[in-house]
Amino acid sequence: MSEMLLEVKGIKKYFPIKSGFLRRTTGHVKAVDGVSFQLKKGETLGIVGESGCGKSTTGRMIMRVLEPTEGSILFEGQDIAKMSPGSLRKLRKDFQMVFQDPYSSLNQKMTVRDLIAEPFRIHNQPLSHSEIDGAVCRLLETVGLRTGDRFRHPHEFSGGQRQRIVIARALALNPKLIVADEAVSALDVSIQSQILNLMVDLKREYNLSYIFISHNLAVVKHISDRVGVMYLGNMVELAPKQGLFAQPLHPYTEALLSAAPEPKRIERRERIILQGDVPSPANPPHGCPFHTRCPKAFDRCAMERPALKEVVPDHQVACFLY
Amino acid sequence: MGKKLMEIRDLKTYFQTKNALIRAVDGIDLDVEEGQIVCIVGESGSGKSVTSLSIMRLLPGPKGRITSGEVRFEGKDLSKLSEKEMDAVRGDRISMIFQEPMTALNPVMKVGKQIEEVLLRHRKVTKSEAKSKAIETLRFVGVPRAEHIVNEYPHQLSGGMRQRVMIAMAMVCEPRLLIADEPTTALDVTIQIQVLELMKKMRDERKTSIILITHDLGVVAEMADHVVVMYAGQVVESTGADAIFEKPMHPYTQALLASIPSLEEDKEVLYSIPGTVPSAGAFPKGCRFADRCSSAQPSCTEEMPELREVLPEHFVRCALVPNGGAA
Amino acid sequence: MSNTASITERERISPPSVAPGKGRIILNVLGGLSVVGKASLSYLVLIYLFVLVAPLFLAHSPTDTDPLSVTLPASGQHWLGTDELGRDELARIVSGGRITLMVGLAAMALAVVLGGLLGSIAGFFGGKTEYVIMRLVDMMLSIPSFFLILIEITSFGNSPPVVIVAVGFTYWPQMARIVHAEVMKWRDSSLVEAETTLGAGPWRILFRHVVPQTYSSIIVLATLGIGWAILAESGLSYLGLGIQPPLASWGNMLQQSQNYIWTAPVLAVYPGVFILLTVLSYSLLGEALRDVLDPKLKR
Amino acid sequence: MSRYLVVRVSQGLLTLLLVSILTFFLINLAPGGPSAIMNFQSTAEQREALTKQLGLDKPVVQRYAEWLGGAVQGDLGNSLDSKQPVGELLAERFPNTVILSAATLIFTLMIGIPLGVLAAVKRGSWIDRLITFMSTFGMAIPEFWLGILLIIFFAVIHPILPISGMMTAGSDFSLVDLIKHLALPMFTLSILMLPNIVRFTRSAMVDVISLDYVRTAKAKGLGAYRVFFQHALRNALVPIAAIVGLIVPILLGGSVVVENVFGWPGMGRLAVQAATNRDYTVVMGVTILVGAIVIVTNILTDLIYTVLDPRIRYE
Repeated sequence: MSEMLLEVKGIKKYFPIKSGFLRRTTGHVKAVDGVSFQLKKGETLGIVGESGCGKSTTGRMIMRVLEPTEGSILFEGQDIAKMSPGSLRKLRKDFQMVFQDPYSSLNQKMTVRDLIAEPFRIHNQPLSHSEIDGAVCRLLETVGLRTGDRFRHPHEFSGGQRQRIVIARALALNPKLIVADEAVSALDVSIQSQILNLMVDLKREYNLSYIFISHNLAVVKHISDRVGVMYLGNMVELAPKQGLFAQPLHPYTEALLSAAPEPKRIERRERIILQGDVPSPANPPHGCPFHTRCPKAFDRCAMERPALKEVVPDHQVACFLY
Repeated sequence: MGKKLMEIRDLKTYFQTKNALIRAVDGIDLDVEEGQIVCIVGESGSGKSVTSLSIMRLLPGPKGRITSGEVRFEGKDLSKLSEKEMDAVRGDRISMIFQEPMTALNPVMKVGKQIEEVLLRHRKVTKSEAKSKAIETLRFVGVPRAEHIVNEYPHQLSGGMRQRVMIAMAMVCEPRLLIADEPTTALDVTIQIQVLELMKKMRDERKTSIILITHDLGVVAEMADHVVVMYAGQVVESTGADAIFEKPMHPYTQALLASIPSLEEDKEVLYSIPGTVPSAGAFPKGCRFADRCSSAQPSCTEEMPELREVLPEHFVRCALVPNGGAA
Repeated sequence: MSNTASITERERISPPSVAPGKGRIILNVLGGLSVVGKASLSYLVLIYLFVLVAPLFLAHSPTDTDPLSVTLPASGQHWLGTDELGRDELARIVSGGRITLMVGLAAMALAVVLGGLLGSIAGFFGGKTEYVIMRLVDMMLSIPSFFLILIEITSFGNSPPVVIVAVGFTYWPQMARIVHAEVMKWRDSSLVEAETTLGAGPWRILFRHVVPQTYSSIIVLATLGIGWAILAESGLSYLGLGIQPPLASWGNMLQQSQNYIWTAPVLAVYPGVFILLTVLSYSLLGEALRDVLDPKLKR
Repeated sequence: MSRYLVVRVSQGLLTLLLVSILTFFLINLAPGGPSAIMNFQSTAEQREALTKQLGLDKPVVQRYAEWLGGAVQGDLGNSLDSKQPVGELLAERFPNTVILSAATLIFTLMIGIPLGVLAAVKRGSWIDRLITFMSTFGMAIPEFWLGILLIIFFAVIHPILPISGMMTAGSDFSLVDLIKHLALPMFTLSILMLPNIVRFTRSAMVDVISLDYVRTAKAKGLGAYRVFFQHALRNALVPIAAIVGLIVPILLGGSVVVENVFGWPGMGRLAVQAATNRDYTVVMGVTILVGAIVIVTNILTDLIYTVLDPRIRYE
């Protein structure tokens, strides 16, 4: 068994709902409600779920862009959940993020060269002007952009090329972990595969670990080693991808897989169509968060919340059926 | 083979900007049979949305206009109708739903009223008849508590509900043709499948033909009878849905299918199409896909290939595909 | 090298360029201005040059009175005639212009610095800081600007520096409100998140990445604001509360001229025309700048 | 809803309190004093006696407390110059300002909103460019200068309209006389107001026209008339309603200058006189009144929102 890179234990994020003149807190949006998982070195963990399930919030907490309400995040044994901003800043070069919309995550007023040089400047690396320039050029080549374009501004590039710039920035400080939040969702399919392939190659080359967050099941399946399925702030199933996609255990995962349209004209196994909408995370149901839409729910599901437990080796699921 | 409901011939829609003439839709042909679901699939910039807006004559402002071609529907050429005549077609004979159900509904008008006004405009009905028809239609599209929902405003509904309301609004006059422009792109998969099933129900029970515009080949496989693949303002391949997935002939269609990850099979490496779509202001002279095409020949950049029927009912715009299709 | 990364991006991006300097950007912006914008800018450059340089060449002092030659019509001696005390009108226009134009610039500089700073801090940090600053802004905005200036002038008198501070102090809340709204849009943006994950501190993110995004709005608002400040100063001086005689300003020249409309109505025309042209130029320039800097807003 | 109103009103009162504190301390911490005291002819003893009599020797905080104590009971103190109660002075002048402002507001809204809508609908056409340029031009005209030009034209060249005051001195009240006096100041103030209204309306309307639901309405075949009135204009009403809230401060500020140009006996004239004489009780009174008007207008605007837009519900 290889070394553990990241250990997330019971993290929660409650956003206060404020109302009235005095901005009193009148409730909480339970965006993430107790999620735990581990990530080994060199592994890619995919997180899937529909909008509002808390997958992005989870990613942002791991990045400490959001502060967890509860729980701990051990990165190589150090708890970054409660670390002060100052000491955290030095550690940040080890974990980087790639965003959904590269356009808005890049400062449009800066040239690509300055954007990629920014990480070196922030971390006060004693590099000369030409050393920085050399590093920038190397990074551009690595992600498949022309070094001659480094004095251009982000708006002069296409969506896929911008995502390459973002990736180059993330690589600048030789990180160990990259969290990719819907990194290919805004891209056209032909560009999407370019970026996916690039990420697979870089992982090998730089010895990276990924947490790959997406709503697209096929994309997650393609890139991940293990996959976690989230619903309404909870991790409902977590397993190696072969197991999860061949034999989903949680009724939600089953429904999700059967609802995803495949680009194939084949007779499919029987389709499970869920009724109604996802409940609001401001007012989640008691018991199992999925019981209001679950075709297999029984009395106990409305009473208590099932915990994530290992029912098949390496295959964890949070459901009373098992 | 069914009766033809709509025939589009050589439709061109150009946008004149300050610096360039944008050839967003550049001569497309499209047939829709009665009760058929035709999917137009393509990436952003392929001209698929502009096609739908051209059919409905909803192009924005003075900048964009139909330059030539005809859109034959029920014996009329829609592109030649007066604005008034066109208004009689819209919402009654042909209706349309859009991608963003949140912004596509009027935020200050009750949901029921937005459905009723379509009826009041196109049918001789009283207000109360319109209201009961609105409730009935909402029930058909699977809106629970329809008699309450009619009195609510769009912001009080969820995304999936809003799209159902849009569909109810589009089908309340029982149109012959529904144009759906990326109707499920903003929705989650479990909601998407609900809406897709609903559109199938509409076709099966009301015999409505549907033009479904999407970028998602999964949705195409799910829905389509006939598929039209667009690239850079042109149709590059047009045929039955089974043929598209089983033996695609245009290199672009093939590349597109090879570049999507799949749930059913494991692909070690995804195919990736190099480069990006050429900009609509500056198309190359020859085949518009040539500089991204892995099998391109020098001749491809010289001359624009025609859309040819290489097999019965299978049209391909590629000079390298021989007649008979065995490429 | 791996197969995908070596795929060349064949999109037609023109050949390698060099980094554009700041001067180049300014030239690009000015070059992109509409004809009206360029004309306005030219007028403004000329009028500033005129009021700064003309005193070196003018034969008359703006303060020399001559009881024997009051309200003279225009002549070779006095190009625009003389006023009610026999002072040369042209010399008065020039010296009044200096005051009026400088007050406008200085007041706006004050408003930009104060409003920009407080607005961006409120917008970026949120919480209690934001609450306090924005309540202050609300309060300032609920007193119509002219009354606010009246209070300030009542309190601190009406020397030119006080007029500058009073006018500038009145405009900062508007500036702060706009900058606040602009910066707030970025507060939870992926831009800020991206820089945070790289390890940048909040002040670096605010001033290096977020505030530059608001420059176009600030430039446009400030350009329009200078026109407003000139109007405010001349209004005040017209009412006798701004710049005091014997110092001339375009506003107080109009005040005095109103008493002589029966005998020398033309005296009421010259300063007004200059105010109008200057303010109009600033407005048109502001609009032209907006079209160049922020094409989204052009409709 | 009513709870929201209570909150909103108390917020407004708090703002007003802050306004009064700011104003009071600005005036009283500044060097110098009211002209009634600073009169050059009076001796040092006279000044001292007057200072004592007016209570100006007490600490500022105490004086503010006393002023506030009076103010909450409706007593804003006496003018330092005329010795008249400030409340009385305001009651005398305020209605005159209301006549001028209300007339201008109604006149300009009636013209400005259609012009703004027209410009938005014909966006990019020569009509739009003309309207936009005219409003830029209108905003650049100094209103006092325009007033002087009007006076020159209507008094010096063609003496047909009165140029000062509200009524012809010595004559009885007549509506025609009032309207004649109102004509020039109202016109001048309108030139200040119109561009603002036209611009706000235009940009509100442009926002709405380009929205998706207007396209939906067209796709329903509703016809241009119904699309425009039922869907576009109906939605634009919300931001247009906000205009009133935005322009009332501009209107009140503009009336100060216009009232002084045309000798209109309103609050603006009172304010300038008081400022010239550093009659701070009057300045305080005017400021509080004006601040209150602005705050009330803002609350009213918010209430109109709730009627026009179902998405806005105040708890």
